[in-house]
Amino acid sequence: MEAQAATKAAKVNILQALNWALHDAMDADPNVIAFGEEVADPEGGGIVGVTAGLSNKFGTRVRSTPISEMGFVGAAVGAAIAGMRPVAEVMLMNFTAVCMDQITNHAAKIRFMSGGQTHAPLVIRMMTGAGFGTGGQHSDLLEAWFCHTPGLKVVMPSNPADAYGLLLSSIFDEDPVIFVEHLPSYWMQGAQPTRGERIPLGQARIARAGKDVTLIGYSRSANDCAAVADKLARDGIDAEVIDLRTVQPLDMDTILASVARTGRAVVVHEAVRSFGVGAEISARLHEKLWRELKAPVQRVASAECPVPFAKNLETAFVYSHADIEAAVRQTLK
Amino acid sequence: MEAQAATKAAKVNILQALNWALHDAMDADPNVIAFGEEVADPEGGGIVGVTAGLSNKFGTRVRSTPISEMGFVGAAVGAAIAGMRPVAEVMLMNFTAVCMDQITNHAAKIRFMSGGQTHAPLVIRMMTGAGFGTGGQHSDLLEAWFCHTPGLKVVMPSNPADAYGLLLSSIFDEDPVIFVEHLPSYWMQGAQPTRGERIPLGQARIARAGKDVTLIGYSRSANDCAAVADKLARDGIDAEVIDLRTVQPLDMDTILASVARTGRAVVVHEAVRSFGVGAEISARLHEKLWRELKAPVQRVASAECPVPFAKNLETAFVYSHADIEAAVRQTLK
Amino acid sequence: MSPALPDRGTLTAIYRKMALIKFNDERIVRELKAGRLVTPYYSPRGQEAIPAAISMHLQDSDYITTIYRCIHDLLAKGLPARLLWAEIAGRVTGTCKGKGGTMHLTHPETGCMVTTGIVGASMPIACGLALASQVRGDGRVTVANFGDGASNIGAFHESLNLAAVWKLPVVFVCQNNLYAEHTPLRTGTSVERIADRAASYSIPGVQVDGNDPVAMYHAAGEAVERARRGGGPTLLEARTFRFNGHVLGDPGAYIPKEEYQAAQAQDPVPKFRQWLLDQKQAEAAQLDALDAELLREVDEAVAFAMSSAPPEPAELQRDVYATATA
Amino acid sequence: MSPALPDRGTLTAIYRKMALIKFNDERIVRELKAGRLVTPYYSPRGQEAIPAAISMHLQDSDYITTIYRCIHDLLAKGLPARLLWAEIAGRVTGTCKGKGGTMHLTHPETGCMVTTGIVGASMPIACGLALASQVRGDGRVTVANFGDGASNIGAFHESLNLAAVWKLPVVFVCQNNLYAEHTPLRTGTSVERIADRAASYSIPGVQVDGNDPVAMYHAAGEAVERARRGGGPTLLEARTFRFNGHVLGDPGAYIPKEEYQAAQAQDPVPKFRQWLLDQKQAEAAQLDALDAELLREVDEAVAFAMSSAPPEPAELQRDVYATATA
Ligand SMILES: Cc1ncc(C[n+]2csc(CCOP(=O)(O)OP(=O)(O)O)c2C)c(N)n1
Ligand SMILES: Cc1ncc(C[n+]2csc(CCOP(=O)(O)OP(=O)(O)O)c2C)c(N)n1
Ligand SMILES: [Mg+2]
Ligand SMILES: [Mg+2]
Repeated sequence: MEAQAATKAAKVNILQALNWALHDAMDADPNVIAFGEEVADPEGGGIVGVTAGLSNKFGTRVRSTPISEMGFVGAAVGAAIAGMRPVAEVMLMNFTAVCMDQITNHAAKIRFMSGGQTHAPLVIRMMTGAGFGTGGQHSDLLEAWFCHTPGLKVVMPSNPADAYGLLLSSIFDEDPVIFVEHLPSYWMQGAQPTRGERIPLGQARIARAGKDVTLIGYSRSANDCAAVADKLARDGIDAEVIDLRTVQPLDMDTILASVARTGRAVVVHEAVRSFGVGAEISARLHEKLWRELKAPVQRVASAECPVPFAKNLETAFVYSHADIEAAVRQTLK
Repeated sequence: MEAQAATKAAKVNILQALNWALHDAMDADPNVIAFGEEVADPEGGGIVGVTAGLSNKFGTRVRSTPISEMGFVGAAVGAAIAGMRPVAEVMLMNFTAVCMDQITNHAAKIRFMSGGQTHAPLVIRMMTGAGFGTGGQHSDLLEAWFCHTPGLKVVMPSNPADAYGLLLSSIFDEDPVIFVEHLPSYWMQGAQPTRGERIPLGQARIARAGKDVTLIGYSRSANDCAAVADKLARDGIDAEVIDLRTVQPLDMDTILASVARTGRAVVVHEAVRSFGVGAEISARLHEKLWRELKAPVQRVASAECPVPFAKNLETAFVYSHADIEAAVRQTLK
Repeated sequence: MSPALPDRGTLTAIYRKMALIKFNDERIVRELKAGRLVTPYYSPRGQEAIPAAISMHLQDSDYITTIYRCIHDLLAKGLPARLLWAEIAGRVTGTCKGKGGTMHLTHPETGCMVTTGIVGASMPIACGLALASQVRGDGRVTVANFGDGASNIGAFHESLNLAAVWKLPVVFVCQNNLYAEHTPLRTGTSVERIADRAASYSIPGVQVDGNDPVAMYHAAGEAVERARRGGGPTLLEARTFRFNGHVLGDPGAYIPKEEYQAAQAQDPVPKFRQWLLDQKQAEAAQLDALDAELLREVDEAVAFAMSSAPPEPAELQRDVYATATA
Repeated sequence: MSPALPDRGTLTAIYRKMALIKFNDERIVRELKAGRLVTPYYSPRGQEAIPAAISMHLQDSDYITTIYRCIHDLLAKGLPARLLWAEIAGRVTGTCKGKGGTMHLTHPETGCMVTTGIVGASMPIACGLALASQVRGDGRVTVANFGDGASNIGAFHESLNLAAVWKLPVVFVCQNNLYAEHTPLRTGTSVERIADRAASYSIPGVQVDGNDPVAMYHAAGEAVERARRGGGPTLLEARTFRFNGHVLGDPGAYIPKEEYQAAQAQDPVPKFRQWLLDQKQAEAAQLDALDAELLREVDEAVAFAMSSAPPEPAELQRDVYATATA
C-alpha cells in the first residue's frame, strides 16, 4: 500500500525505496525470505515500516521473530547455506553486539572454512545514526568491525535510489552483506529508482566532479560532503565528492583515480575517528599516491566517546559541515 | 606451586608471569576476583594453567563458570560497578563475539552514560594467535574492534616481564581493559619481572634504538620486529623497534618522536591488514609527520582471509620475517 | 493460604510510590505532548504496583537493574524525581549530567545501578552485583527487572543458570505486560507461564498478579527474603499491562480494543486507592493530601529541570576514561 | 511399553556405523601419537551409539550440524572417511580442501552442513536449515548435535524457543557426556536432567541412554518422525561418556577413577557387538568380516590422505568471497 502510494509521487524517500526493493526481490525469487523483530504486518511491518506489506503478500516467507538476534541471525546463516536468500533485520546496529558470533565467526567464514562447498548469501539489515536522542546504545556506527572481518561485504547507501539498487544487489549477491540504513535519513526525499535495476556492489559513485580536492563519504556523510562542496564552490574551491556506497570492498580504482587528479583528500564518516574506516582509506592513499598527494589526507569524524543523550551534546558529537570545510582548507594550505 | 618453582629459575615464561601477576593482585586486594571456564583448580586452574593455584589459595574469589560468556562477562561488569576488580577469562579472543554486547555496549560505556557515577574497572583476559592448527574460529586477532570502542583500553604484551607488569596495572586500572595473551608465545622464556612492580598502561617501550627506520609492533609482532632488526643490522640498516605494549590508547609521543627521527616507519601485526591497527597508526603518522616522513608508512599483516587449517597455509597466512624486511627496504628505496 | 495483610503504614507507603510514579509519568507525557520535553519515552503506566510493592522489602543499599522502561523501578527505589527530570530533559543537573538520558538513568546512592537499552543485558549485570554482595557478605539483595520479551533472549538463560549454580542473592522480576514492542506474548514466547522457565534452573518460579499490590508485596517479600538468607535466586513473573504502548506515540494498533479497555478498567493505581478506602485502610482526606503533596513534588522537579543548564560540550571528553581525554 | 526390536539388518547397520567410528577414531589417535598426524583432536570414543542409531532414521538429504567433537556424527551421516582423513591431515583432497580442518568438517552431499568450534552455534544454524525445509516443504529433518555444557549458553535457549514458536523440523540432540572440558555437569549446569529444559519451550524433552543403541534408535525415531510430519522440535538428551578426555592429550585428572573405569566397562561398541551375538542377531563370522572390511576402508582412507598434496598458497585468496581476492 505504502509502496503503491509512493509510486505515484515523483520523489520517494529511503523508507519507501527499501520497501520496494524488498517487495521486488521477494517477487523475483521465492528463495528470498525476511525476518526480524516486528517485521510482519500484524506487528506493524517493521517499527518504521520498511517491511510493510511483505507478510500480507508473501505469507510465512516473512516472519516476526522473538527477541533473539543470535537465534534468528544464526537461522539466516543456516537458511542461506541451504540455498535461501534470507534478509534478516537486526533492528539497530548496536544490537549486532548480541549476535556478532553468527556474523563474524560463521556467516563470514563458512565459505572459506568449507573450502567453498557452502556459503551464506544473506543480508543483515540494520538502522543506526545519531540525531534522535536515543543515547549511548542505539546509534553507533560500527561498520569498521565488519570491514575488518574478511568474508563480509558492507553496504551503506546515502539516498533513496541507491538504497533500492544496492539492497537489490545485496540480496542477490553470493556473499553475506551487512546493509546499514541511516535512520535519521529515512525520510530524505530523492529521485525514484528504476524498479528492478540493481546497482553493483563495490562501485563508488562520483557524486560531484571537481579538481581541487576529493571528499570521500558514505551514508549520511556523502550528503554532507556534497553540501559542503556546494558551499566551497562559491569560494572558488572545486571539490570532487565520492559516495562510496560500499565500504567493504572499497572501490580503490575510483578513489585512487580521483585523488591522483586532485592531490588532496578528506574522508568523512559518522563513526568515531580512531581505528575507523577513514584510517584505512588514508593509509591506502598514502601508500599508493605518495608522489601525487599535495597534502596529508584529512579525516573528519565524530567525537571519541559514546553517543551522548543531551541534544546539544549529541549535536556536538557528530562532525559538522564546518569541520569538513576546515579539513578541506587544511589540505589546501 | 607452579609459581614457586618458577621463582627459583632465572628466567620465566609468559604463563608463569601471568600466574604471578594474578596471585600478587589477589594478595594485594580482596576486591580482585577471577572467573572463567576451567579457571579454578578442580578444573585444572585454566586449560593452560594461567590461573593455577588461585582457587586453592583464594577460595570462592576464584570460580569456574558455566559456558556462558555473556553471563559471566556481564557479571564482571556488575561486580566492577559494585567496586570489585573482576578478572574474567574469555578463553579465546574469538569467543568475545558471543559477549560483545557486555564489553562494548556496557563495560565501555557505563562511566560515560552514568555521567561518571559508575565505572567498570575490570579486565577481560583472552588468548589467541595462529600456529596450533586450530583453524578459522580459534586464533583471530580482533583488537581493532576494541580499539574502535571508546571507553576500552587494549593491552597486548610481548614478553614475560611485560605480561606481569601490564596485567598488574590492568587489574588496578580504573578503566575496563581487554588483555590479549598470545597463545603460541606462552612458553617463551624471558627475564623475570620484579614482583609487585607495575608497568604503566599507555606507554610504549623502545625495544631497540636505531636511526634509519622505525619498526612498530606489539604482542608477537614486537618480537618479530626485533628479530628482523638484528638481521638488518648485519646489512648495515639500523632499525629502531617500538613495542607498543598498549594498543589503545596509543603512545603517540613515543611513536612520533621516533619516526620524526628516522623518517621511516613499518607497522607490523598479526591481525589482517585492512581496517586494522596499522591503518590508524599509518594515518596518524602521515597527518602528524608529513614533512618528516621520507617514505610512506608501510604495513605488514596477515593475509586477508580467515585463519586456515592446513599447516602450510597457516604458515603462509601469518606475515613472515621476509615480509617485514621487504617493507623496510621499501621505505629505504 | 492468603497471608496477613501488610500494616496500614506499608499499604499507604505502597500507594504513595504508585501515585508518585503515576503523577511523574503523566506529567512527562504532558510535557512531551506539549513539546517542552523531547525524548523517546517508554511509559510504565499500568505497571506501578510491581516496583512499589517490591521496594517495601529493599534498603537503599540493595541494588536494582532495570531497562529503558524504568521510571517506575527507579522512583520506587528512591531515585529523586528532580534528578530524573533533569536527566531526561538533558540538563547538567541530571543524575547522569544529561549524558545518559531516558534509557540510562543511574543513581548508585539509592542502588539504581544500571539502566540498559539492550534487551536482556540487565540480568548478567545483576548477577555481578549479587556476586559482589556474596563475596563480601554484605547482605545486599539485587533485583533484576526485565520484560516478557526479554525472557526469550540468551542473556536470560545464562543469567538464571549462573545465578542458580552460584546461589546468588538476586531476584529476577519479569514484568510481563503481554507485549514486546508490537509482538504479543504468544508470537515470540513458547511457554504459557514465564515463571515455569525457573524449572530449567532448579529455582523457584512464581507467577503473581503484578497489578495486585498485596499479592505482589507477599511474593516479592518471599523472594527477597530467600535471597537475603542465602537461599539463592527466584524468578518472579509479574503479570501486568502497559497503557501507553511501547514508546510514546505508538498508537497500539496491534492491541485488541477489548483487551485494552479491560486492562484500563483495572488501572492498578485508582483501583488500589479505592480499595484502601473501601477496606478502611486509609481515609480520603489523607490520600488527597498525599496526592497533593506528590503533585507539588512533581512541579518542583519539573521546575528544577527546566531551569537547569545543559551540559557543556567539554563533557564529550569527560567520563570516557578515568582521566579526561584530549 | 518397550517397542519391538529393530530388524536384524538395522541392528547390524547400527553396529557397522559404531565400528566405523571406533576404528577411524582409534586410527586417528594412533597416527597422532606417532606424530604422523598433527591436529587438536576431540575424540568421540564412547559416544558412537548416538549418531549410529539416529542415522538409521535419516536420508542423505536430511541435514545435521555438529561441533568440534564430530567425526562420529559425520561418519554416521555418511561423510566419506577418505575425505575426512585428507581434511584433518590438511590436504587439498580433504572435504574442505584442508582449509577448514578438524573443527569444521563439512560435506553438503551427505547433509553434513556445518561443524562449528563455537559452543552453542550449531543450534541457531540448525534452525535456519530447518526453516529452509519448512518454507520449501521439502520434508527434510535437521539434527542439531551439541554437548551438555552447551545447554548453558544463550544460543541453546534462543534456538529452542525459536524452533518451538515456528514449529521447525529440527531435533536437538544433547550428547551429555557428563563433562564440559574439565567441568563436571553439576558445576556448570543447574538442572539434573537437561531434557527437562524442554518444558521452557513447551516441546517434548526425552532423556535416553545414549550408549544403548536400541533405546537410542527408538527415541531418535520418534523425534525425527515428529519433526518430519510437522510436529515441531524435540530435545533429546543422550547420556554417554567420552573415553579420551576433552582434547587428545587431556589426562582427565578431573575424572574420578571409579567413574572412568565404570564407564569403560560399559564401552558401547564391544558391548553392543556382544549383545548382537548373545541375542543371535548376528553371527561372529559376519561381524568379523564386517570389522575386517571396515579396517581395510580405514587403511585406504589413511593412504589416500597421506599420499595427497597440501593445498597451494593461492587457496588463501580463494573462498573468502565468491570471486577470488587479489
Ligand atoms: C538486544 C535487543 N534487541 C532488540 C531491541 C529492540 N527492543 C527494544 S524494547 C523491545 C521489546 C522488549 O519487550 P519486553 O522485554 O517485553 O519489555 P517491555 O518493553 O514490554 O517492557 C525490543 C525488541 C533491543 N533494545 N535490544
Ligand atoms: C562460546 C565458546 N566458549 C568456550 C569455548 C571453549 N570450549 C570448547 S569445548 C568446551 C566444552 C564444551 O562442552 P560440551 O558442550 O559438554 O561438549 P563436549 O566437548 O563435552 O562434547 C568449551 C568450554 C568455545 N569453543 N566456545
Ligand atoms: Mg513486554
Ligand atoms: Mg560434555
